[in-house]
Amino acid sequence: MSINFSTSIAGAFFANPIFTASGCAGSGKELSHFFPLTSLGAVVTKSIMVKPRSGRATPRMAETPSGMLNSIGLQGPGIDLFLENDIPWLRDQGARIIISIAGESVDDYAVLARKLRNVPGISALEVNISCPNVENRGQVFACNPDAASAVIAAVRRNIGGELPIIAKLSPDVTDITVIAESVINAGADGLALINTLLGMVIDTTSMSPKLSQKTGGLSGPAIRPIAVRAIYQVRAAFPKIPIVGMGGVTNGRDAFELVLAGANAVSIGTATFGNPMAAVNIKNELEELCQARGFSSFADAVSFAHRGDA
Amino acid sequence: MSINFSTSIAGAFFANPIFTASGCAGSGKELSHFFPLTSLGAVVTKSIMVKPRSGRATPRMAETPSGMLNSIGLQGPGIDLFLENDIPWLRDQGARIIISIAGESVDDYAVLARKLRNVPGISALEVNISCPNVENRGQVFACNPDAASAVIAAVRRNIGGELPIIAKLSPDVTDITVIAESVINAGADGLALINTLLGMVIDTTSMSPKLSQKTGGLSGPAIRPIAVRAIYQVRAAFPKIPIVGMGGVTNGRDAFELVLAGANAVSIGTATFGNPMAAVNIKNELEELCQARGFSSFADAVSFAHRGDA
Amino acid sequence: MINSKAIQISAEIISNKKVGAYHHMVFSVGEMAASCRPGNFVAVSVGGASSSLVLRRAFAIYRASLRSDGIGLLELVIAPQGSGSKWLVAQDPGDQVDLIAPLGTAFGIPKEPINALLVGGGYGSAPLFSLAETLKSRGCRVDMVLGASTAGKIYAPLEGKRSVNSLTITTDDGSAGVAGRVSDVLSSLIRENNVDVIYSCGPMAMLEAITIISQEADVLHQCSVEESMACGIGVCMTCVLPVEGGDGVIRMTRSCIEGPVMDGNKVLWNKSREIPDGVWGK
Amino acid sequence: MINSKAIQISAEIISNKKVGAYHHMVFSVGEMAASCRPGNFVAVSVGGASSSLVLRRAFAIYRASLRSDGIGLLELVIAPQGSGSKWLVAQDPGDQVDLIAPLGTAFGIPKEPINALLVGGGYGSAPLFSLAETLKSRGCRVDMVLGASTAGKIYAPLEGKRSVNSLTITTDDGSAGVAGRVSDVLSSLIRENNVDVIYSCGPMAMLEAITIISQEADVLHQCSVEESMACGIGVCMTCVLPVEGGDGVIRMTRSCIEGPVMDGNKVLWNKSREIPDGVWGK
Ligand SMILES: Cc1cc2nc3c(=O)[nH]c(=O)nc-3n(C[C@H](O)[C@H](O)[C@H](O)COP(=O)(O)OP(=O)(O)OC[C@H]3O[C@@H](n4cnc5c(N)ncnc54)[C@H](O)[C@@H]3O)c2cc1C
Ligand SMILES: Cc1cc2nc3c(=O)[nH]c(=O)nc-3n(C[C@H](O)[C@H](O)[C@H](O)COP(=O)(O)OP(=O)(O)OC[C@H]3O[C@@H](n4cnc5c(N)ncnc54)[C@H](O)[C@@H]3O)c2cc1C
Ligand SMILES: Cc1cc2nc3c(=O)[nH]c(=O)nc-3n(C[C@H](O)[C@H](O)[C@H](O)COP(=O)(O)O)c2cc1C
Ligand SMILES: Cc1cc2nc3c(=O)[nH]c(=O)nc-3n(C[C@H](O)[C@H](O)[C@H](O)COP(=O)(O)O)c2cc1C
Ligand code: FES
Ligand code: FES
Repeated sequence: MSINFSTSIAGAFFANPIFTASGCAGSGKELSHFFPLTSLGAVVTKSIMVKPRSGRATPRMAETPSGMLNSIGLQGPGIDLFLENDIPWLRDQGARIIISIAGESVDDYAVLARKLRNVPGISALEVNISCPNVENRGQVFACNPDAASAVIAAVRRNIGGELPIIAKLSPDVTDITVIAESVINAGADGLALINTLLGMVIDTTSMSPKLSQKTGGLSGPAIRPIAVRAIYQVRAAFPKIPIVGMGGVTNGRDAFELVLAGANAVSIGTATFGNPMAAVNIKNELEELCQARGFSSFADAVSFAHRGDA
Repeated sequence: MSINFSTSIAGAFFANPIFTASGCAGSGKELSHFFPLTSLGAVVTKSIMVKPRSGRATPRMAETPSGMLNSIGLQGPGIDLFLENDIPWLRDQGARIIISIAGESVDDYAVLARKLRNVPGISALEVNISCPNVENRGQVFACNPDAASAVIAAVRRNIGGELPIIAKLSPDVTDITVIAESVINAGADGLALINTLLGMVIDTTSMSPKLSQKTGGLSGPAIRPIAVRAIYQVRAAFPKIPIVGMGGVTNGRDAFELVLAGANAVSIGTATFGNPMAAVNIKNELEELCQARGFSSFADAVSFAHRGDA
Repeated sequence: MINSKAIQISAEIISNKKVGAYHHMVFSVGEMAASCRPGNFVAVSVGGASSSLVLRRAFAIYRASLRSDGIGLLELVIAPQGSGSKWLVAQDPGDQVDLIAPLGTAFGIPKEPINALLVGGGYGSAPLFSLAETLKSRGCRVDMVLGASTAGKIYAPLEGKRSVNSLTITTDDGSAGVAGRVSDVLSSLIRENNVDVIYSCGPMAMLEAITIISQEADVLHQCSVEESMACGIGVCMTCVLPVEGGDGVIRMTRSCIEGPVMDGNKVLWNKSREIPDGVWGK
Repeated sequence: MINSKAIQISAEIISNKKVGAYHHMVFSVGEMAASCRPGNFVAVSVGGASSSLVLRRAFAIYRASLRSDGIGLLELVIAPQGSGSKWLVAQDPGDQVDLIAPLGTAFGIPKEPINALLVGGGYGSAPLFSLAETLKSRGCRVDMVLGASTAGKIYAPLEGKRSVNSLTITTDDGSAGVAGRVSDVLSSLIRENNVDVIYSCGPMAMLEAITIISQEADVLHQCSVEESMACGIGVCMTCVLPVEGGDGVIRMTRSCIEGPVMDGNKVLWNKSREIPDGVWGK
């Protein structure tokens, strides 16, 4: 028995529901050494900013129990070089592309949206709003419903056309459904859940924070219960909104867990660092698992854990 | 070379800085089978409520990567039986006692404080405010600065005397320093950081949430980077406030990490489930580590990772 | 209170053999072996030094014996299920494992010779063979029923079979013994053998079914229950189930301390993921 | 781009021997052994099935050889430090380990016979012996300096010593060779042996010190750097350091892709936990 394993996010179609997670696969070049990028539903590129960016000083990472902290600081070439080099290459691979953008001000996001509005071959835009807002004492956009919706509204206004906008939310908030509501009202077509949690590791030899920036983002299996909870809560509050789930998925079982909670697609981040084949393996395992549980269509498995809810 | 390993929390003295974490050692009876309770700095008892409480239906727990979810639901005998049975027994052991209280309304906390005001042999009160407030659509007290401070103010008013009040905060908030500030202003003498994070596990066989209550609290090593970050942030904001740190501590190194971040004492929770001797082992390892790093007094190690901060 | 004999030790694995769907593992535990009673369990630390598994795993003691030369052996029968049990059965003789035992309550042993019926489901047969030996040594008649989904999941070693008067096997798929469930054969066995007490161990649904039959037949029923346990030593409150106490009050009761062996008639078999009405503190 | 020969395989451990402070481990890797060059590294998955360790560990290839019978062996020298390396050295022959190799850049091998000075700190000597053999086979003069805190941390196997013209050892505590650091003996060795190129591998502080000496002496300096790596394959951006590119622009450069072997003179040795001024995108 075969299964309809495709998924769609706000009208964008993907042959299967497994994506890379932004920042965990670069622009796909290195992973393409291990498998054809067309075997994944989409490549979500590393969040790109308006200008070239050096990122943070090292150490940028620390391993933690079943997870890791990172403070890469959005190192990247800036949107112009990115559109010149990375996107044509990705298109040549035949990969489905979701571009992730990040900014330090609402205006940055508007500029990025305008640069992207006529770029062909893009399936969706992921808007990483887990960035410090330089215009508001560095408070992360995603932690404030007004700042979050201002970003999404600016992107909406400037992107034009049909390109679905996926707002990527931070779990570091008191009530994630409040942020979800604000970005949906501002025009987000879908949500990406979850970005990393703010954490810290102190090196007990140097007796100082291990990362040069002190804090970093916690990812990996350790945070999976938080991701499942966030997806489940948001799905319960918004039965129809497309959700790209992520957070600690390392195998097909984990991906299935996020799908049952409400994810229409699942992005693979940290797991790729442990195993370059992770995303492809997960795709195969998830397909088998959906079949084994009797689903003839992937879409039927999405949010299945909510059946019978009031 | 020996070290002064004692600590004090708002005037209450403890022979060493390792405590049990509330809800992870009952009232100490079972652990006393493995070691004398006097070898720990204090026993923090399971949060007690006004009335007897059955807790939640099973399954109440799920193991997660480097952690676990629990939804015990504060099962307990209620304050009267607790004061009749558990406290005298603990006093007989010669243990230092910190009583944790929990309520469903501000009034519950006030009642508990009055019942405790003249109980002898208690070193401090830990106020667990990570409970749903039945008077406010079940929103957790600790997630709202006003609700949190209302609880602490009520306890302050009703407890009388010198008993230090330690407010136990939830990490499930946008900015934990805001909650810290509100409870300090309301009269908290110290803070306990952190309670569990809200998480969920979905059983991929039954395709339903694994816990009967759907969500549960995430604890264990997985959350240690969150605990370190929360303690570090609150310590940076409030250089003098006594902090009881907890979250994923399994060995002396982990405890030392929380101490460097700003903890004046460290509570051991989930680690005890894996090893009944955990707290005692951690105490010994932490003492050795403080000595190895050249500290002659435990107090000098507290917040050491902040040295040189502006 | 916690089993007064419980100690925590690092035990060497003496042998590890695959038997059907299970692994029979033997640990060297010294004098502690002498304090284990049929029905007690052990809590084993799993996963090794850099493991992501933070909780102990509970296993019924299959057999424990202190030899005259001072060597104490503790035997377990383990079904590889999730990551913890799979890790355990992958350990080799010579490796060390941290375990706490004996834990929990034991099966009550009658002073008089009685007729006992022992009922086990799957690896639930593990504690029943040492129980059978003890009962036999007290002059009891011991009949046994073992059930499983399929033949490979019946754990009934030869030496075990010798210690019972009769052994009935049931399998859901009919691949061995009677096709069906243990509960299908119980009533007739109770009648034929004049059973006074049923001792049981297995999945909760089986224990519930046996409770109903034992109540109808008016025989005693001691069962070893199996709730998810995080600590095994009474401090976490995860392993509870509603049990009627001596005072008639129904409490959410820790199965690691007041169990795993309990009076089946006192348990409110609640599979509805709810706290039943009438429970203290609901 | 990623080393074009890199493959991911499950490799069997052939041997594992403790040598001083280190473990010398041999893996069966088949034909891949033929594509490993001195300076390349492997990324090893550690901790096993239920591990809490999510990232690979990087180790320099000590030696790799494809035998005529088709058996390919890859050798590593491993210092047990944290949980990952300790897990690895605790594995036994016959166990399987998931590894990706060859990764990263290799030491540049000159076409002409030159005078080379190889400098290693601690386990940093690992890639230098196969490099020495290659250089010797090209007719180069090869001198070697190995330094460590103490004698037990000098890794210099007998067969390795044979492949160099001279071997100088330094230890901080003077327990073997010259008391002091490798940098203390470099200048005179450069002069005496008319050194054209320095090849180095070791702690970052040592590489920085060598860079200064090499610049003063005006000799080339190829060094293998060691930044914390989360993925080893170029996708995480954790392993960067500021390096001047061919276009004169200083970029935060991935040491797993454009390293670990780099031109020492192009690296901005920045130990101040800051992005140096002048870095692109600062
Ligand atoms: C008193 C008692 C006696 C038992 N005796 C035996 C025995 O003799 N032989 C045997 O093979 N098994 C026995 N079990 C079941 C055994 O504990 C579980 O199979 C084992 O814990 C599963 O762990 P895992 O890591 O393989 O599975 P996972 O699913 O990864 O375990 C995850 C968590 O859930 C808990 N858990 C999962 N399944 C069970 C279960 N069935 N019962 C209790 N906790 C569970 C685990 O302890 C762990 O904390 C017994 C259980 C109890 C409570
Ligand atoms: C290119 C390269 C070549 C290396 N060659 C060797 C070698 O031949 N022999 C050898 O013994 N070691 C070598 N190392 C160092 C080795 O990678 C670390 O000792 C090892 O990763 C430590 O892992 P752990 O789990 O024991 O320590 P932990 O401290 O538990 O590791 C935690 C995390 O930090 C990273 N990390 C810690 N220390 C280092 C380090 N020194 N360098 C890079 N990452 C680190 C780990 O990879 C892991 O992700 C090399 C490192 C690099 C980058
Ligand atoms: C090294 C690293 C870099 C990341 N960079 C980005 C990024 O540029 N943009 C973004 O939206 N998320 C970024 N993330 C977050 C991931 O996309 C993902 O949301 C998170 O890691 C949780 O998934 P995981 O547990 O599978 O890694 C990064 C994560 C890691 C570990
Ligand atoms: C089973 C369980 C029960 C708990 N019960 C309580 C409680 O009653 N009151 C409370 O304040 N915290 C309770 N906690 C939270 C712990 O005290 C502690 O804050 C948290 O588990 C983090 O520490 P740990 O990672 O060391 O377990 C409980 C935690 C667990 C795992
Ligand atoms: S398993 Fe922890 S109380 Fe029973
Ligand atoms: S280690 Fe990941 S990019 Fe170099």
